[in-house]
Amino acid sequence: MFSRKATFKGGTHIPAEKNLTNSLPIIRMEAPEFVYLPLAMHIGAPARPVVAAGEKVKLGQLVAAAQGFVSSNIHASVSGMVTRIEKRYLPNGSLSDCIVIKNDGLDTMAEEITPGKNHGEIKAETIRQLLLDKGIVGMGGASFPTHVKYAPQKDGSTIDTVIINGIECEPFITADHRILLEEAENVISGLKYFLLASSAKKGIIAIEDNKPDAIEHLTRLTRDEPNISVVVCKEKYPQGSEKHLIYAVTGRTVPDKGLPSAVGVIVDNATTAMQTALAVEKDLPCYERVLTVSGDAVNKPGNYLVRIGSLYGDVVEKAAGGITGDIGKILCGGPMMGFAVGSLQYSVIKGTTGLLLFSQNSPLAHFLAEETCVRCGRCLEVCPMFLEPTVIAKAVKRRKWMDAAASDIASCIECGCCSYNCPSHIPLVQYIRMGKQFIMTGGSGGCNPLFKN
Amino acid sequence: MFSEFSKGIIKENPLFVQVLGVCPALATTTSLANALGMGAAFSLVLIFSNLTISVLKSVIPDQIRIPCYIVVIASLVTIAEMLMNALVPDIYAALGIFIPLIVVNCIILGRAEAFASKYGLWASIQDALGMGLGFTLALSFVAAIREILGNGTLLGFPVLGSSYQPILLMLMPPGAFITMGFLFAGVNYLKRRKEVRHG
Amino acid sequence: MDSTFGIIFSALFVSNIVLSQFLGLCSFLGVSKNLRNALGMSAAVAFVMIMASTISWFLYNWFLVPYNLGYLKIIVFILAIAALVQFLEMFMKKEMPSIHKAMGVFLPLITTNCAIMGISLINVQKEYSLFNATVNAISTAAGYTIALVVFSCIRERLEDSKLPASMENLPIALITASCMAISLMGLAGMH
Amino acid sequence: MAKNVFRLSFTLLAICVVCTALVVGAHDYTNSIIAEREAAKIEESYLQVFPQAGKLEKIAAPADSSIKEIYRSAKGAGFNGYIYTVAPKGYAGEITIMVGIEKPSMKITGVKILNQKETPGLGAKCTEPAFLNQFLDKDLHKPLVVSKDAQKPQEIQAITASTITSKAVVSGINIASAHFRENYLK
Amino acid sequence: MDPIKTPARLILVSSSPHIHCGSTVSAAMRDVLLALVPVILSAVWFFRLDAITVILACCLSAVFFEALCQKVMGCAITVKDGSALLTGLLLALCLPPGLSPVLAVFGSFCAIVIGKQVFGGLGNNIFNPAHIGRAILLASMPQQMTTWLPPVHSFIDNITNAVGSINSVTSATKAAHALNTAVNATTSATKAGIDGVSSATPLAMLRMSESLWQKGQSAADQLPNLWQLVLGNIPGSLGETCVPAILLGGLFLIWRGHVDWRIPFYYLLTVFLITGIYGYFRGYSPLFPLYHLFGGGLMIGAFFMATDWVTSPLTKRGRIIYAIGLGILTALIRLRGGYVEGVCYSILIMNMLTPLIDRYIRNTPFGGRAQKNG
Ligand SMILES: Cc1cc2nc3c(=O)[nH]c(=O)nc-3n(C[C@H](O)[C@H](O)[C@H](O)COP(=O)(O)O)c2cc1C
Ligand SMILES: Cc1cc2nc3c(=O)[nH]c(=O)nc-3n(C[C@H](O)[C@H](O)[C@H](O)COP(=O)(O)O)c2cc1C
Ligand SMILES: Cc1cc2nc3c(=O)[nH]c(=O)nc-3n(C[C@H](O)[C@H](O)[C@H](O)COP(=O)(O)O)c2cc1C
Ligand SMILES: Cc1cc2nc3c(=O)[nH]c(=O)nc-3n(C[C@H](O)[C@H](O)[C@H](O)CO)c2cc1C
Ligand code: SF4
Ligand code: SF4
Ligand code: SF4
Ligand code: SF4
Ligand code: FES
Repeated sequence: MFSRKATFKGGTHIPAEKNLTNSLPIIRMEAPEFVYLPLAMHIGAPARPVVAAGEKVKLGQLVAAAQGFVSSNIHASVSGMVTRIEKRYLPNGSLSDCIVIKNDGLDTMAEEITPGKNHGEIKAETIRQLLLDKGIVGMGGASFPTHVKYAPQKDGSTIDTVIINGIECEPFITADHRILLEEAENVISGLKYFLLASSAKKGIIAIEDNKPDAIEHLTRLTRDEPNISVVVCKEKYPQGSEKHLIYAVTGRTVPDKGLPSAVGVIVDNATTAMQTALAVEKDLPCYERVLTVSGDAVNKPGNYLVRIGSLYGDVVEKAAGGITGDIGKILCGGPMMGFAVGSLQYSVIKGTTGLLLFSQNSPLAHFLAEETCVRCGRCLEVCPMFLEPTVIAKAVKRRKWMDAAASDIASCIECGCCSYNCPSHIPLVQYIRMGKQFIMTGGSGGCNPLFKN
Repeated sequence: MFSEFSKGIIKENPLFVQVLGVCPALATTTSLANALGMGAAFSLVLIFSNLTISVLKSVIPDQIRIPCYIVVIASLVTIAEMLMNALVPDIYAALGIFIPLIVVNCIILGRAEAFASKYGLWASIQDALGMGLGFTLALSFVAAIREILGNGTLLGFPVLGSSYQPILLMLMPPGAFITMGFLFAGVNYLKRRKEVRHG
Repeated sequence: MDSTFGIIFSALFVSNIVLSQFLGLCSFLGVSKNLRNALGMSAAVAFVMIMASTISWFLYNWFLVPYNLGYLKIIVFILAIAALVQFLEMFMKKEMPSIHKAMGVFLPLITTNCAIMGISLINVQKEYSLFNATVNAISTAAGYTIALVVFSCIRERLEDSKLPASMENLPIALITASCMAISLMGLAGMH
Repeated sequence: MAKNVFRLSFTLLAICVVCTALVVGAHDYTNSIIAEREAAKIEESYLQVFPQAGKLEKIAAPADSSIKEIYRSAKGAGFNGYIYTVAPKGYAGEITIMVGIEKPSMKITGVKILNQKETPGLGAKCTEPAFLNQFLDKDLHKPLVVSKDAQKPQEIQAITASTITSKAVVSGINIASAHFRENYLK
Repeated sequence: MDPIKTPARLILVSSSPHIHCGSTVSAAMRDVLLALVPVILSAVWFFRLDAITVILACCLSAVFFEALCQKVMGCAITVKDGSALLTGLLLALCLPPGLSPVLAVFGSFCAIVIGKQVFGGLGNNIFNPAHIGRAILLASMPQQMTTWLPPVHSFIDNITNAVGSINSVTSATKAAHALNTAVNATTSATKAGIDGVSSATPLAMLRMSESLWQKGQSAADQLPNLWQLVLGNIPGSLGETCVPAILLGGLFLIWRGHVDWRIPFYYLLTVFLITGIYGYFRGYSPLFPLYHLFGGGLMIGAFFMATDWVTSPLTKRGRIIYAIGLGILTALIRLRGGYVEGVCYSILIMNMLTPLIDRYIRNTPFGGRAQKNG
């Protein structure tokens, strides 16, 4: 163990609020009657459906195939019949085609899934192929297709370190924590496959110091692994952010707008590693995931293993024992980066780490009115990207897009540290997002009615 | 009949409405006497320049009108300067280089260009009188405020009583800026109120 | 008379041409809404001011004084400045089109800029030597630039704030100038 | 074309000539008035600071010193006094002071502030008789000193809250008297 | 099939982050007011009624003018955020004790109206409102603004005297003896009265004694004893004299995260270094820079005024440049300028440069700035 805990500059301390669920073991949720699989649930091109309405599908069967390099396969998460393909909103506000499958309750496994198929000597190419075939995407929230990261580097650079991101810095969320405790072996095997796929020499499992049990457990399990170590990181938000994790753990700085591979590192979420182990060893595609259901409006907060495509309503009802009281806010993901949604009619996707429900009385359900910036500099102090959030926000308000771009608006990781700390309650991240969208859409303002000319 | 005259006083006041001649308005308003002196010199030059240019407008070819105006105005200013030096030496000393600087005053050249070169003699003189009076009144207004607050006097006579504690800053450069700032704010306010009234 | 240091320091700060002598306010108030224009205007003013004050020094001391024609200085100076600006404009358009593009729009404004004329007259009034006159022109131009650059940055920042409606533009600019002048009073009496 | 250029030049020239003529005329008219007044003013100043002045004669002032001008007054056999113009640094720039010194007695006969830029209401009070009259008949064998509470003969009461100005004026006079003692007090 | 019934109230859909640390501007202002309590107490202790009238006049009128301005301009009245009260208080703390309440109210008026409200109120002003108020007062009524009452000091005097004499008895060191004589000298000097009621501030005395030091003489009898200076038993502005009270409040603000330590640290360091080097080359006593550090408004300026959020730069590097600029200006004005004190003007001048600093001193993003990005 390190005597000095790894950390980064900037960032902020946030009450973790994790004890609601961090000691509750993962419980498998009963499969819902319908699943809704959005074809755009990952970053990149939406998948192309390979089934049609009325077709019968089995559990784990490919229902939509990756279109292009940056894209991912999607598999049926229940067995049953495809009823239709319909348009639904994702929590981030985008609209996507969804394959709707009616569960026949049988969970008949698809024939092509043959556990043990890959036993014997496993080659790097096999793993890369499996990452693609089994639809593995980043499960820490970003849903970036994992096979893309492990494809040979275009610039010929080599990877020497793979970091497993077990930080989980968002308050309330404990899914990764439970995975680290209950599926530690799979996380470690996943890491080994990543090392093999990338020919990296060193594997690191990074855990924040608010999970001493996980640190202890993994340290013990990796004691005899010469090239795998556990690194303890200081509890500070957003330690889980890739660039900051790399800095904390290896001391390397990923260049602005660069990828981790530029400094010879790949970062993967702990759940992604576990899922990869399942794909290699059991030939399983990614059709379910663990997510934390928490918040003061949930009857039974906990960590639930849920089929991809389940509706939030089903998750809350079937797994978490329904709600208590009036709901004031529904969050998909954590309170720092997650999306607020207006109903429970959204489906769980591969990147859904948590579902948080808060009552009308919760402070999260209260809107804080924006006041004038008093130039206190808190937002600059805490910005882990060393940006000047207030300067960017003011440029956006004035529609000075060039100024916003010159203030490195594009480097913002939208971690929310700035807004969290602003004494004037200025929704800095919101302005920054608007600005990014405005700049990206070439000045048309995208879908934002406020910025229509 | 006198419309060309009256417009310069309020409606087209050179200082407050057209925002011209700000520099002398700041520099020469430390006392009402100075402001009146400056206003008189300015009006004198303006009247004669408008007069001359209005008379000469048909003689002066268009291509060289600006150099001609400059020569005329510069000569008038020189004459005014010498006359003031001879006749009112104290005010001449207080106004310093702002008398010669009338030559670059935007109002004079502006009136020559915009008015005297287009209109007849009588209208041009009316215009000059109006603008001159308007500018003088504006200067006097600023100067009165500064002299009263900064020295407790008006034209040298005490007006605020002996217990009044003068605000010396008003006589210094920052006081000039503050006074003008608030006066222009007042003008803005009146303008906006008028706009609201008129729909 | 005055020491060189005294001339420089007072032209830069204490007797700043705009904030304390009230010259060149048109351009100061008019071209200060953003830093880019402020820099362009400063460059143009500096250029013309230094050239004009040198030329007028020669005209005055070599031609007017020997023939006892000092009283013609106003006419001579204004014609010299107008001719200079005209000439510069033509010269730059032909020889330095890029600089002309950056500075060109400001040049015509400068003929009627009282700061230029003012410095020529002050040099005469104070009976400066050629050296002191040049030093005075250069430091006055620098003082103008400092004031204009600082002022334009302040005005850029003021764009972010919600000013009282009546204070917008000119009034707040004048009050800001006042606060700047108050601040610079602190440097008075430097020795 | 040529005709046009000719016409342009001619008009400009004509205007210049007429204007110059007017200016010259005005100059001739005002020049004598101004010159007379200036001369009278200077004369008056000299008489104010040194009423006993006889025939005044300008003599060389030391180079690098704040002494600007020295006049000596010839009356009877020798010189009965000197008039100094000094310009020490005050609160806000130079203060130009004219001071008259009587020769045998070494007394100040008068002080006049010719030019100053001190703060109105503060340092500018140095032009007022209340301050300047203190200097009358002061003995200059020793330097004068500024005090906030003047009692001794050599002390000059400072202008309230304007010690800097007061000191400047006194230092100017001291410079003049020191020069006087060293050079003309034989 | 939605199992959730429509909620009684609307579900809040807002942009992330969905939690907030709970800080507010008024809480910060409350902290600063709290931090000023020791300073207020020291002012009241040393100047009694002369302090109370000025503080009350400034605070009440500042709040009144703020409310009045906002009412006249037809915007929400926000005096509850405490910033106007704070401006009034800070203005009072840098005014001379016993200043006529009329002038104090006039100062408040200038601070709130010219310094703050015309710029759009809290957060928008370019210059420190309290210092605008003070600078206008100083320029307008220099006489009243430079009349310093001596503190009511018997109690502290006795203690220092006692400490001094104990020292000289027990250790009988030269230093203690010098200290003792210095104390006596000061008290007698003050009692004799340099001019009537008012007396010179330590910085003014420092200027006067410079000539003595230059001649290599001791200036001890010209200057207040250093302990008295630190404790605040000297003539001066209400809040500037008592160093421990200021430090207590200042460190509290640093600890609470309202003040960036860089500004006071680099400001004080720069003044100390410049005055130290200047004194060294002129052969002054090594105490010279300490007198500059603890005399005058430097301490309260460095911790409470230069650190005003609204008028200081945003970035850390910008703040360091700002603080060093403050130090250079203060030292320059004090050593070579027309005023004996330079804190107020230094802060105003650096306030004026803050937009420029903010424009040119920019943070480089984590990972460096990518070259030539679109
Ligand atoms: C502000 C911020 C915080 C993050 N925190 C975490 C985290 O705690 N755990 C995590 O696995 N990924 C986190 N991420 C995502 C990582 O940057 C990175 O994308 C992820 O670890 C890559 O692994 P994956 O592709 O397997 O998800 C965060 C990202 C950002 C921008
Ligand atoms: C705006 C302003 C103007 C001042 N003008 C003068 C001045 O003209 N002459 C002067 O000696 N001091 C002037 N002072 C300096 C102060 O009054 C200074 O405190 C004083 O000279 C020294 O104090 P004392 O005279 O009470 O000893 C001025 C100060 C300020 C703030
Ligand atoms: C008066 C004072 C002076 C300080 N000086 C320094 C210093 O010179 N260098 C330093 O690294 N930390 C110094 N600190 C410590 C800082 O409080 C803190 O450790 C540091 O600012 C943390 O860095 P950050 O602001 O970048 O997070 C000082 C603290 C105080 C209260
Ligand atoms: C740390 C801190 C220091 C402050 N210092 C001042 C000050 O010196 N003068 C002042 O008028 N207000 C001060 N304020 C209050 C407030 O910021 C000030 O009124 C704003 O400048 C008004 O927009 C301070 C506030 C804080 C939090
Ligand atoms: S931001 Fe949230 S979802 Fe993303 S990694 Fe951190 S804890 Fe997990
Ligand atoms: S934290 Fe808020 S108030 Fe402070 S500088 Fe940033 S935006 Fe302004
Ligand atoms: S600006 Fe972006 S990166 Fe910086 S704190 Fe705010 S959200 Fe995070
Ligand atoms: S031309 Fe000169 S006088 Fe007229 S406003 Fe402009 S700068 Fe001032
Ligand atoms: S993304 Fe469409 S309004 Fe914000």
